Amino acid sequence: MARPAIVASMEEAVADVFDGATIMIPGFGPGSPWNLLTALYYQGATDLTTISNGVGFPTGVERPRSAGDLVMEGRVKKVVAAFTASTRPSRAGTAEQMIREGQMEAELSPQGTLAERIRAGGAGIPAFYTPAGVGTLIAEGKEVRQFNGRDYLMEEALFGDFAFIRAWKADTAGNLIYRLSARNFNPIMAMAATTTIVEVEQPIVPAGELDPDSIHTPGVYVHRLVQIPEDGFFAVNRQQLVGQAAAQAARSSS
Amino acid sequence: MARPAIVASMEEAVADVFDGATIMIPGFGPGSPWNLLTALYYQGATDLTTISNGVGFPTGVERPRSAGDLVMEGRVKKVVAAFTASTRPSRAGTAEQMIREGQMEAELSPQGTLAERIRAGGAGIPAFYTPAGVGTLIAEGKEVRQFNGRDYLMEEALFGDFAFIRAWKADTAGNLIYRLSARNFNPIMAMAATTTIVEVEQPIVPAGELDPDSIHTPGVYVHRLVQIPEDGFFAVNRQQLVGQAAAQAARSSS
Amino acid sequence: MTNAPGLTRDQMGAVLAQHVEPGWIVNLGIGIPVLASNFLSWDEGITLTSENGVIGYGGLAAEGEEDTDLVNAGVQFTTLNPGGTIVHHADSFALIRRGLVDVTMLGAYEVAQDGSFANWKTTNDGMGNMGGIGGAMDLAACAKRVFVAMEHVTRDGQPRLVEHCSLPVTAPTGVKLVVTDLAVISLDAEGFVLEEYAPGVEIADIVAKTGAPLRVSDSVHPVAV
Amino acid sequence: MTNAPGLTRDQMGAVLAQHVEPGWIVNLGIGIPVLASNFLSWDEGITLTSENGVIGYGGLAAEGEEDTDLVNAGVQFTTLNPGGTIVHHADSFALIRRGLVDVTMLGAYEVAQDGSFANWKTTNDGMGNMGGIGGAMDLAACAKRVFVAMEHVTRDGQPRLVEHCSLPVTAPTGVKLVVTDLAVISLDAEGFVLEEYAPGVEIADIVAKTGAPLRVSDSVHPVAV
Repeated sequence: MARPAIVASMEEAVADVFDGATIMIPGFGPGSPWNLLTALYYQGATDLTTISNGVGFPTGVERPRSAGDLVMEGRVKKVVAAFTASTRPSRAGTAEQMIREGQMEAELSPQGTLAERIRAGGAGIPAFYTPAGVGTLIAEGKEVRQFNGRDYLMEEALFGDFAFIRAWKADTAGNLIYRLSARNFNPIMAMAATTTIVEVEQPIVPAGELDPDSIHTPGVYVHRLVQIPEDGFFAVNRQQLVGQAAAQAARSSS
Repeated sequence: MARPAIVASMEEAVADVFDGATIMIPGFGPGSPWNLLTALYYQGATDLTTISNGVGFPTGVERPRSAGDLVMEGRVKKVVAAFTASTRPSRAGTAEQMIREGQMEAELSPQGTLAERIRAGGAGIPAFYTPAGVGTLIAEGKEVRQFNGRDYLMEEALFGDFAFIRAWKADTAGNLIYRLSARNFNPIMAMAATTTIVEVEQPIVPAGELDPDSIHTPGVYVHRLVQIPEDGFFAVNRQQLVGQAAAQAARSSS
Repeated sequence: MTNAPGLTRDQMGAVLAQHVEPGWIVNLGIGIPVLASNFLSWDEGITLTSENGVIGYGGLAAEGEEDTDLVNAGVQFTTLNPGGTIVHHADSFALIRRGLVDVTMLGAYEVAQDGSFANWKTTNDGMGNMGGIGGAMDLAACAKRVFVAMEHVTRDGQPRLVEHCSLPVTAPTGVKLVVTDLAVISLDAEGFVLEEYAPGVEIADIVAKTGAPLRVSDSVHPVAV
Repeated sequence: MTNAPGLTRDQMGAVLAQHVEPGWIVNLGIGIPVLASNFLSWDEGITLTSENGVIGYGGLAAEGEEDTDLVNAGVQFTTLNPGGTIVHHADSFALIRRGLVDVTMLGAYEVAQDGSFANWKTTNDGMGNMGGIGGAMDLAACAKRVFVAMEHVTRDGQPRLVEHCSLPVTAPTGVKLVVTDLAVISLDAEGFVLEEYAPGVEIADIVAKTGAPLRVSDSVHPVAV
């Protein structure tokens, strides 16, 4: 493929996500693929591995659903994230308990290492060295190596079967533009998956209408585009969603 | 520093380049810092190490000057490049002869490895693994390591004392935008040097006038901006310069 | 704030800001550090960056003027200064890892006299896969210096400034300054040095509440708040 | 072109293009490969990329309509298809290294029956620091397949299709198809297979000019030009 399919619905966009799949999920407040996650929730795939900044909190409502809802239902076998537990003992969540009791596997990565592992996966780099985590519990079992007298850890690339992406603008060639801090993990995750699926906020425009110098994700990485429907989750509901994400972040951090 | 200095002339911009300095020089036809290179030529620094795609050819004219002119004058002690010799035996150049006779040191890197080594230098990654060059002469002396059953070479980061950058647009905060394929090595080299010096084609605008979503190089990487003067090398002379670069590339490649 | 007299959280933020120099690139963690943003000016050449790729952010967005696509590292709605820009997450940490951040300000549970600190795990359960690291390890390992803001003692009255961290460390070195509700303490090769004390707080009381040797600077003076 | 009958360079470009499938991402090297661009259509879902970060370029720019900021890997003025875009050099090779390029087409001095080829050094001087690699090693190691375009024999009449490369290799494996002025030859686990021959060229002559065993495909046929 070198041109993305434009599919008619979120349901169709995630229909082939299989049990056992690894899914890249961007978002740091803004930039989360809420519509695709909601469709995935009702699609039913299980035994999933998620790669994301945090484990995610359940939304507690029917729509939208989040990665946290999948966790709560026991459909996630493993999480790779920079936050796998609360930094406040009084606020330990269900996910945390599941990890502690061995019901869910967890791999904890410093956030910069996580981002670079994803970027490496998208760039065909199997491993690299970083100073983050040297001399900490995170270094256990990892190769430590000196360069120019300083210690570094070797970290390996991450790659997904699917990446769920949230774009602001897209053209029919699959080129994507993100808006402000909704960019976050989106460009690197879009590069690091076998199948990259994109929910698009603005109307998808014909190829050639976006400035070629201003594209954040080239269309060659994109397999499916789906327009967020009018009753989907974007501008109108974003305030509420982001507010919720903020509350969650505050809850999970000191 | 967190805001760049806007300096009045190319001469002032390169005044502190010292003997023995390592300089990143972008360009792949378009995107070459012709004005800074010309100023450096007349500034006189010697014993330089250059990091660039090719070794460069002398321009053969008084202005502009190129990295190739520095090589011809024996002011470059080492080149790091993806092209260090012609791929046509009948067209071996002076630089090639200097390398062969040990008058100039050369480090040859596959182009993708070169680009990634520069990106690594700018990203605080001391080393990474790549499949390029496995099973070739380039692998000699390098660590070979298997990941998922495939062999990779370890490659180390590159970093410069200076990066000479050629931007299309800039604002007073140092944010840069490149135009079309003039982008090439510029964004990664701008990140990978102690001092990043930028020649700017369009009039430098006040901070806030460029779209924050469309910046290619954030201003935090930029130390000096200098406006290309009216009699400098840009639009008017570019056709001729690029034509020349094209001729050189054709000469050096089969 | 159970300690009185002592600094409020806002005052601690102001004190953190007093120790920032013009031209610095600054990363503010969630909690007290982010309060320093009210006292740091882009016009003085200070650039605030956050892990999610916002370079050059300003104060929090005013109520009703939030842009829902623009948040800081604490997922609070923020603003962009003129000349502010956005990069993706890997480029954001490229900037951090390269060492361009002059100071990272973080909260912590403990700081030890060797400059190590702990802020990502609340227990010593040995489970390296459970915790909330976020960007703290990258920042602590790569920024030019770490400033920590925390209460001087735990809720139980135990010192947070200690000889050795009891919790897993975030980095084995790097803390140069600790701002607490009671004091401003610098770290040198030998350990903690009392530089400033909160108005009305006795130096002897600070020493007593510090779990490691605390030298008193010759130029010790009250915090200017 | 000293061989007559045989294919012209333009015809070789056309033959290369015949072996590209719709939807492929294609990287064309300098020389004969880039001539294939005249026969490959963006409208058929084919995307041409070049090492300098141009994704989705089109034909060469018409005389007088050149954009001096837009060149291909051969530093020729090119054009951008609608939906074409630009990335920087590291992101350009990220795409290549990730394995997204379906075929890289390169010139070469020699191709061996094990799929290795040589195109970056003109002598066997052992100097690994001298040569013109460009992006060839990255492309050859990472693209899904390598197509080589070259004259069937050297100017001295020596075979370029050989048992073992005499020059330092660019990659120890990867070549799947060789288009010469005389023939189209595929490679399988056992070596070279003659698939097509230039009109007017005798199969026996091709075999004679090939420096390694050359099996003849059951479906061998003349090149369609």
